[in-house]
Amino acid sequence: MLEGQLEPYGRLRDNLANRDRSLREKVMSLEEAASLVQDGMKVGIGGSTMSRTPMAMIWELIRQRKQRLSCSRCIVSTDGDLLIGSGVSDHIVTSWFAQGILWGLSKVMRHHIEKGGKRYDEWSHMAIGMRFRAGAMGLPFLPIRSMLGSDVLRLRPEAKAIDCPFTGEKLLLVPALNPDVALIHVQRCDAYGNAQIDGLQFMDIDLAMAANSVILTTERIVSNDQIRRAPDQTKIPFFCVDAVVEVPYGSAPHECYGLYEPMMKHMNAYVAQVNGDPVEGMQAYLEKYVYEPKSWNDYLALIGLEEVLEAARSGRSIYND
Amino acid sequence: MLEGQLEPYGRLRDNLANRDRSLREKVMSLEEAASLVQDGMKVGIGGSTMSRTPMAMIWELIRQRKQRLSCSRCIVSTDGDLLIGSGVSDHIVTSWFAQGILWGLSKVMRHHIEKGGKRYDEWSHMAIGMRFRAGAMGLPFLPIRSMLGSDVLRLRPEAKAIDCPFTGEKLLLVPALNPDVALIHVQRCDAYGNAQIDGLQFMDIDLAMAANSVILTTERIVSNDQIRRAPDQTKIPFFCVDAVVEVPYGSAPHECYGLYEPMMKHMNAYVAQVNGDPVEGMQAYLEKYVYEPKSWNDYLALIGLEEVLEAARSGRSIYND
Amino acid sequence: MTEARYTAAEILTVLAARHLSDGQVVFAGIGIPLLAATLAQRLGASGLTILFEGGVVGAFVEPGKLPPSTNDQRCTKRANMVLGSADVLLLLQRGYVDIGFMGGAQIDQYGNLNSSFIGDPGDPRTRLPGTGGGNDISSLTNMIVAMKHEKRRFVEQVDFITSPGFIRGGRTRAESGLPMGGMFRVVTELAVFGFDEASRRMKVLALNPGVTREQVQDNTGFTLVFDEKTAITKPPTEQELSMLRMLDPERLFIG
Amino acid sequence: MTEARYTAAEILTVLAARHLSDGQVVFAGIGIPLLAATLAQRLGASGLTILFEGGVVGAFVEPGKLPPSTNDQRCTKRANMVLGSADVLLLLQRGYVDIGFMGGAQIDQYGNLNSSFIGDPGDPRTRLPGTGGGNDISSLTNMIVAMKHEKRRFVEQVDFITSPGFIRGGRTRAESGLPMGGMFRVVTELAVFGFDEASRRMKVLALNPGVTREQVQDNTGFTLVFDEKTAITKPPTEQELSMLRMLDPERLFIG
Repeated sequence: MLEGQLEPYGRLRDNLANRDRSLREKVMSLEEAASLVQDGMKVGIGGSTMSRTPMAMIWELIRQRKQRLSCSRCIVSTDGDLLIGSGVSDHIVTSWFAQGILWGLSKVMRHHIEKGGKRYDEWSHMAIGMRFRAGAMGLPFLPIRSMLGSDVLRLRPEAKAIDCPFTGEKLLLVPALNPDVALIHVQRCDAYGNAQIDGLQFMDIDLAMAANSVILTTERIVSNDQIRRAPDQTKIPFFCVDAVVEVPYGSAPHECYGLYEPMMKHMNAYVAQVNGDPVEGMQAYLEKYVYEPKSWNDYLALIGLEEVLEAARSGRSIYND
Repeated sequence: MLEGQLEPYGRLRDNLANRDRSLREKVMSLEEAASLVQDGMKVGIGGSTMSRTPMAMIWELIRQRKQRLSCSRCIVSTDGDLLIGSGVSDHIVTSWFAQGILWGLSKVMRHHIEKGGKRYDEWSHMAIGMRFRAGAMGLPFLPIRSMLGSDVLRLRPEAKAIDCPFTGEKLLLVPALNPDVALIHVQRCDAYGNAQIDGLQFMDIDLAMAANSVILTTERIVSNDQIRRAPDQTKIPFFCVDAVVEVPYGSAPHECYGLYEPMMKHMNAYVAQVNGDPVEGMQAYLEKYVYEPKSWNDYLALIGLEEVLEAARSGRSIYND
Repeated sequence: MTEARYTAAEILTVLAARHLSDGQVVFAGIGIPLLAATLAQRLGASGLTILFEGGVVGAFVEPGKLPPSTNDQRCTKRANMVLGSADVLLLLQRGYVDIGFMGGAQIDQYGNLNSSFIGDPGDPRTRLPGTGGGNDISSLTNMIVAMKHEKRRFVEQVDFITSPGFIRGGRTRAESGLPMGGMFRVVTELAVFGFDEASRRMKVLALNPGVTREQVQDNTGFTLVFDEKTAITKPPTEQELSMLRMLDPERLFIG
Repeated sequence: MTEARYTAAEILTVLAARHLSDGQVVFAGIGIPLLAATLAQRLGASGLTILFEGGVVGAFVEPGKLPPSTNDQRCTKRANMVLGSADVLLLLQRGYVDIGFMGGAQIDQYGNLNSSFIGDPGDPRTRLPGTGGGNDISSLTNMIVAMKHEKRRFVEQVDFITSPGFIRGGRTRAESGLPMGGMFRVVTELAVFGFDEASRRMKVLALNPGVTREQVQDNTGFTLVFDEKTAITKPPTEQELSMLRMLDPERLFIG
């Protein structure tokens, strides 16, 4: 099913009816969880820009040499560079795609989109949000009042402008986005997948409800008892989660709210290398940092203990007063 | 503007543009806050059934002899009895209206709706939620997949069935509900109106965002500093709030999550009295418990210290383990 | 039976509980449904996920602390998640729920429920409380209804369709815009009912112990379909009854 | 001026900050807008409510801790509320926001912004990052844009309308389905611009200190409208500049 094309309601319901939604433990390794992602899938990515990116899972998808993933996210940063630069993804659906404002344009994005035959479908930020939300609500679309009049809309015939049947006002209907799988990184969840998210939630809750399966990576796995003591802090319920992987520093070199800030030295070095040569530079980066390390911890060691600790110090400082 | 009729987007935006949305203190007395509610207004009521009902504010509206209020709430309980039984409201918009399952049908509701010329417009529970949500999102409608095929829909020509422009599937569009004023009771907020809600939120967040003004009653007013230390716990932002009133036990005799459970002896006595005679019984109740007390604390004293303390003991027990 | 070992509400609750199985996600209304779902959880289906309309996911209601509505804090004790009440209903629309489980005031041969009006809706004899979440639940998932069996409650055609069953039978439910779900089981103190695959009319699947076909028919306002060999339900066990009574010691819902 | 007291980015930020007033609700993008809004807050408009796209309401960014994007935790320190990123954008649609405040890569005479494509979108010379929240913000509220003044950035017609201004002028914005908001001010290191009430074309409201009409026109790719008596903006004060430099000691955004 192509991105932008709607699954009939019956199929969406059947997919869900066939999922095991029972209260069961689903802890597994990063390798096992990544193997649930199949070539050609529509993949929804949690977090935004450099925050709570499911980087460990993306890293493992690249190691497993996935292909033709169609990846959607509210705002795409280094994650998108790595996904298209590694050949794992050939299609990005988002509202903004670069490395971050500090580094100007992404040469990796430019190379692959302008000349490399990869696609970047642009929607407004709210449109992406409403597409996930429609998917989460079991609806074929949601109306919005933006994108109208712009060329962003002109390139998106998947959306439909209508006259409101109540008021006659012009509205844009954006189609639901129900990814085959969502990759979401959280601060805490239990073995069943009940997840708590501190700070910025981005579009992760709608994304989790919309997706046909969800892989959670988490900084730590806590007991179900702990979750039950504050059920109003649960943001993603266990029954939409299919895999739970404990990966401390699983968003590195990006940030995870309250735990660590972005590892900026590594980011600066990364950008210098891949923007210097978006093909060879990227290849060398992938070799050294993705393919060669024996484990995620080995990758963290390459970033360096000092930088990891400094990121943690500043990350935790949000709670210092 | 009649309930169910849509305000044009321009009017909705103008209403909001003209509100003072600055960061300012807005603490006032129950009397002052209630005086913001004008006869004939569309009033949205927070909480649900016997939980976090803004009872002190309703009590004060009755004391101020408001008239012709059109009141909407997800599920209406004793609050509805009092609103129509006192003559304050002549129109209830909800999905369910009785005192509570323990007491069978509400004779007060039956008397006034069957024979008293008062209106009860019934929508499905989700429809009420989506009407508030559409209002909160600045949209004229939201689609739903329920109510179709039922007689509930037959009595609600305000909703429109359509064929989905994407899939051809049948959908129901329910019109936005933007109350003139929302009455919401919370556990904590600051003097600006940044509100935290523990436990069940019901439809309060959408209601607050949808309404053209919001009156908060709160168990306690905390410092803005406290709010800022955990901004991800703020559920209602200050700029949609117009009045803040500190009223401990402001939901009595209903419950307030984590603080007190319903005061069941009082509820039982109330139901026996008003169901015994929905006119005279109600009048006597109002005289004794609403018109005569000098203050909300006097009303609580009539419920009785022992019952209030017992409700608090059991209310707080939710955190006992 | 020389002496009633259980009340009507008790057998209703026990039989209803037997229709739920471990691993399911059930959206339960207040009263018997809440109690029956909790009973099922305590009798082996510990992985049964109970949802409440107030906004509760994965509830484990405490014995002796039954809530007076599904919007009370008692529903949230030891729950996995608490969310907004529109959002918990949207879980039905998205498809996360296997079974909706409600009580009923009036039902007809196509499983349509009425909880809004007795008599003409324009000038009703009785204004009932209304749908609550009933309309949404019955529109969006498979339903089990537990209700008292009386002739005035089991009618040929309800005065008002609050919560749709199979509307006018056949394919009329799907044609009305409700392609998913539908009435699955009705449990009463007399029998357990299903619905014919084609006509979508109510039929007797099993008689409760000690109940005759005639008794069921006499208490029903329309002609019932009986299979050749109607099953007889096994009576409530001591374990079922004692657990149930432990859950509701004040007999709030079991009468 | 014999010697530049401030950089282009500094005067841009200071002038932009002056357009915000106490009590407003402003939706600010990363970079100069975030910095200018924070500067306004520190210079008297302490009741200015700043919203960020990551999902932040009522932010108070700390001096020296500027975030690298509006999705970073630094944006939330001492904020009044944190919510989902779709929900913070919906505040614009509902109408809670007075001013949208963004940077721009390319702008045209009707205030349309392009941050998507240089050249033909089907075969672009440069694929720019895209709209982010820009399209939503500019579609739904009144806009202030702060940007560098270069001829290639100030063009007669943008290659691609990412964030709509007044589209083709006149009433075309409203006719496109955007009845609210529109471009309000453009602030550059050379001048401050508004838009004609009828034609909706960009016009010069005030020249920055030491800047001539010719300079502005020479750096602009279309013919500008000048009022008879174009005002001269007061230069940045020492207080403005020192506060600004205190906020961005690493000169992350002020160059």
